Amino acid sequence: MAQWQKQRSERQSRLEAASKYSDGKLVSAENTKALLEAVIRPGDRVCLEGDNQKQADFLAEALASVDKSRIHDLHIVQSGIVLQAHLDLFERGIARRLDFSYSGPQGEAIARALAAGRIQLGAVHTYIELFARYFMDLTPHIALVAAVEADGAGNLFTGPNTEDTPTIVEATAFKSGIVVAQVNKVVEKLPRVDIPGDQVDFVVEADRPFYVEPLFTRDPASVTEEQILMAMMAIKGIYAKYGVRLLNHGIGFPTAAIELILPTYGERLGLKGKVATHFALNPHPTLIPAIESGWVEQIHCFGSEVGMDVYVQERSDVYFTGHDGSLRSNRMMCQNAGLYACDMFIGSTLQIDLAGNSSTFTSGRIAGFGGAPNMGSDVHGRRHPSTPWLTAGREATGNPTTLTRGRKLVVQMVETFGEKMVPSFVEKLDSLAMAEELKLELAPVMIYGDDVSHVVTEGGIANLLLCRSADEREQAIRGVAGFTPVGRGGDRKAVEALRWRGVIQRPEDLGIDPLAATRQLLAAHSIQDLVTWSGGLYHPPSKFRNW
Amino acid sequence: MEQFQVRGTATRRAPGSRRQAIIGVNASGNLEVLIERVLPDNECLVEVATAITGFRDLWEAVITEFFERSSPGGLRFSINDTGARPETVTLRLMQGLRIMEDEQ
Amino acid sequence: MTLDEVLVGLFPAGHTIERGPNGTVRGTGRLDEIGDVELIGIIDGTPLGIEGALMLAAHVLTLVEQENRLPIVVLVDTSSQNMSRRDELLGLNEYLGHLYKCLAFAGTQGRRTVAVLYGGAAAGAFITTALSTLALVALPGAEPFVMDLPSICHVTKLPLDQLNEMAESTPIFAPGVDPLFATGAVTERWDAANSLSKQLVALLQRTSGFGDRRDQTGLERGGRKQAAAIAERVKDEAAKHA
Amino acid sequence: MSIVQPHEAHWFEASARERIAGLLDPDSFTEFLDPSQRAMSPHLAQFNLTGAFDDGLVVGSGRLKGEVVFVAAQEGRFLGGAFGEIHGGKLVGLLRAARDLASKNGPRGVLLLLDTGGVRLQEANAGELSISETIHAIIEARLAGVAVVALIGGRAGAFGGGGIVTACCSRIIVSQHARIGVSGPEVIETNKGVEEFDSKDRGLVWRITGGRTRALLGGADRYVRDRIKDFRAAAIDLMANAPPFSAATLAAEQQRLADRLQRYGECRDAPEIWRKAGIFEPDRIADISDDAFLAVPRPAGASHDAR
Repeated sequence: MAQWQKQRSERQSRLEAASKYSDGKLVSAENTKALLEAVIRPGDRVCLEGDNQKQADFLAEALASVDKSRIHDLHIVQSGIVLQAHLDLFERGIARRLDFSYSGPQGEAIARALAAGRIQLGAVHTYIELFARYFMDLTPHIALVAAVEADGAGNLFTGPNTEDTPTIVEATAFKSGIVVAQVNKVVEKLPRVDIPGDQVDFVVEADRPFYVEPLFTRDPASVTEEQILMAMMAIKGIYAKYGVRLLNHGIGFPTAAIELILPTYGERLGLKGKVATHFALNPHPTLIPAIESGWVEQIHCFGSEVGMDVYVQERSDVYFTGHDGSLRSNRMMCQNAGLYACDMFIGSTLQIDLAGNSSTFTSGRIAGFGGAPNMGSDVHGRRHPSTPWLTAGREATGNPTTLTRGRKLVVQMVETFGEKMVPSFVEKLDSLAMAEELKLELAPVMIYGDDVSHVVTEGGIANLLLCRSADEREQAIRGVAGFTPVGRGGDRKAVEALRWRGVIQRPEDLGIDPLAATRQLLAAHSIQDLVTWSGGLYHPPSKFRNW
Repeated sequence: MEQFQVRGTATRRAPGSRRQAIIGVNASGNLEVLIERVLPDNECLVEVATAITGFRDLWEAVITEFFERSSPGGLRFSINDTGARPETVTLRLMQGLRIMEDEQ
Repeated sequence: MTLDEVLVGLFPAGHTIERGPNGTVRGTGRLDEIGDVELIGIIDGTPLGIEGALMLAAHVLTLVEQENRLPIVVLVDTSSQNMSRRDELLGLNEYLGHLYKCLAFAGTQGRRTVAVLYGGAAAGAFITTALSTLALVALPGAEPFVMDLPSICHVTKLPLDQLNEMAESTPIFAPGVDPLFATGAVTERWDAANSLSKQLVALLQRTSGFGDRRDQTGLERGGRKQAAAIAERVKDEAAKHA
Repeated sequence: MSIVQPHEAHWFEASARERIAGLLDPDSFTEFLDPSQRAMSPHLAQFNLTGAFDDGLVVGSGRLKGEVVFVAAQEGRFLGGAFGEIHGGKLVGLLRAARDLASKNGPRGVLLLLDTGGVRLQEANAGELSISETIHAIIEARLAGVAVVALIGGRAGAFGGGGIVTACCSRIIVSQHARIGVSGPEVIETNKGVEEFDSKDRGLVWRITGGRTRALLGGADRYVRDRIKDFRAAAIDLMANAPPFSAATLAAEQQRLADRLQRYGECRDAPEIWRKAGIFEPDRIADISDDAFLAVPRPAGASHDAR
């Protein structure tokens, strides 16, 4: 006889096995390992919550310490491989298969583990791509998530860093999986409920608050004049030209420079209220001066940012907040906003080739994608028009009609040389060689060249929308690649012709005075200035303190 | 440390009446440029002193491009450098040229 | 040389010396030819901190108030300024500056001030105790330095051998009496073979007025060839402009 | 044209020349020994270093609210603004000129825009000696009736001999960025260990050496916001009533420094001092805004003519 409720009965037996380690839903920190050993089975798909920001670090360490004779061959399906404990799972043989999105600091370790055969890699995803697969073929059996507070009924308050939690819990709880949450504190009454208690099976009060990385904090003190020059070009040559109001920024210093000169240079150009009014963006501290100057109407966040919670709470007209007052972030929703509602993505990259393909996978590092490929792509399902979207679409074709679809502006800001004078422009991405070495079916590309609309360097803007052939694109890219070998390999005549057509624009073509490109132009020169702008509401982590 | 000069010809006299100017600071990854209007209108010259050796070829490319891009006739640019990137050098040269455009 | 050897050598006719806290001393010395001189100093290689500087400054101010206008000899065997968080917090720069100003003020009031360096002196302590007087004498065993070679080595990343070689050919950065003599910092180098006392008398007789000629001296001795001319050129341009 | 006007610019971010341009009356500055004369250090090449056309010091004459002043500005980003032979010679020459010209309708004051780590080690002996010569020349200028005003707020602060030079000026103007001391925190840490001074603890570094501590303790006469126009206003104000260099001034300074030692000699961190001085919320001094800090009443002994 066919069995149609195997998953439910399996879940029931696991819950029974766990019952001796819990008091209702509450589990003590000491019993956590035993609990995990009771509810997890070899071969399970496990999602250990963690991305580029928040980490269920207590549960990660507990999982890494389980008896591997009882639990092994797990399939890890999670956003971030960031903690040492995540790597330990594979080093110890507790886990074998991996599907993930982002690795950041562990990029090198993952490459080594992969080469040594300790990780069987499914794929490197973007965030929402992996989330999507949670609902198709990578549904977790077990979700280990992090929240700020829980009550006895298992309701969770995630605080400002909600991030991936609702998505992970949704996929697990509604497919007979088991959800375990680590919380900083168990309380009688929550400020707000982010996850309803009937979707949560166990709650552990961890011995420390879950870790959050301040990934989106850029110290204005480190912004260079060259980045300011690039920022001026981007504002004048792209924001103003297309009238971009709905957008997403990357995390690099060039976009931090843009944020910091909106209230000075942008003001001077008369752009306030006309550009950069709505963001899909984490609470970047460098955006504080623009917000305080009245530039920004609304921001929806993927996650929070360390030190920004009070500021966000006090600026609820700008940010999405719960009725408790604090930020409500949601990575899935915000990525969706970035995909379908933003007219522009602008961000930095480490390496870009002659076709405009870019990658952060450099030799020996598997950095992952995070959300950038979604932000930095033109989504073909979009149907609502907007001026920037239509303008870009019409530029991209010779003879537009009402059938011509619009295009998202995807802008890559590239400093021609990176650390130690390594050229950022290359004939062939490092990731191609890596793909061969690791026998990947698909070479990792962060943003595909055919999605890129503009490349901005210290040398100017290349508008790829206006290029009519692969050769033109290559010369346009070479034309802004400065004195890298790729830049010096350009055809001078072709580059000058592109400049004449406005495909390439130098600072002087944009009417930008090089003397204006100074740090004096920044609305804030230091983290401390950001604190002052915030009226003392921004509380930067101590590692950023320099006063 | 390395010193050399790059000469160029110019199609026009650099505009402005300023006799001399200085811009930038010789610091790590940075450079200072002293600009003097001391040459015939159809000549230009960049004299480089750099603490980092072995990049003469790159310097010549940067300076040649600058000459072609802006034709700074009559100007001598003297550089003290401590490892500035090519784009920084270009920015400083452009800034220097721009300052010389001021009327005095 | 030890302090006693120095005192006996300088003042064979007699001296009194009183040791105070923080390595400070004060007293008097007798010279047959010109009579008494006042003594202050910092000894035993003691770092110069806020207490020591304040105490020496107090001595100097007391001496300056006296009508007798006796010369002041500053005995110097210190190390560097006291490297301490607490001293920096309380404004060590002001205490050292104050001592400098007091000694210089004595010089402006017609006092002949001579620093006698017989031990160590470095950095800020060297400036304050040894360079603040009208004349600086180096005795055998004097070890002044601004920056030691290993530190220079550390910052410049040049090998020590090469630095040593460079130090042979230029006095501009090397530690020790001879380079500092060549640059004009040390007025005279005395050796023990001659009477220290006679040399002191001769020096005091030559010393007068607050004028600072050390850049000229450095030029004459070939150890500091540019400073004097540069100062003159600036002065000339300033005079033309005014 | 630069979008930020010279006097609106931030002192900390500005170059030595930009500071002078914004500090003095517009277009009133004349440089002495300007860069085209190429008075450069002859000592750097042997260390594989390139020099600066002004050797990191800009000197000249200009007007401050109509009054003739001399001005010297160190470029803190060139070799840490350190004193070398040419650099020092220029400063000494300027101060001597002020002394000589004081009685001939010369400058009312000399503005020293210090931004220095102290002695340039590649020419350490010349640098050290030039610091002593600078102090001698400051004293002579003061005796001639010229006010010498130090303005500090750059990235190098005023350390080593630069700290001592500061203390010998008639008046001292600082911003929060003005770290003033003799031994730098890194030097103390290297010599005495991290327990004595953890130079990585930036908050501590600022509490021990920073402009706010100097201003509250009396090591500086005026605290200003990090704007060139604020430095300018303070310089105009303070040049007018600078203390003379005299026995009375030095006696008063002796008393002032003795009082400080007696009151706060046991303290090892700034908040301990502020607590003793009765300052409201002593632990927050570093965190409050410039405006809030300017409203903090200065403790006894902090305002004085004893310098």
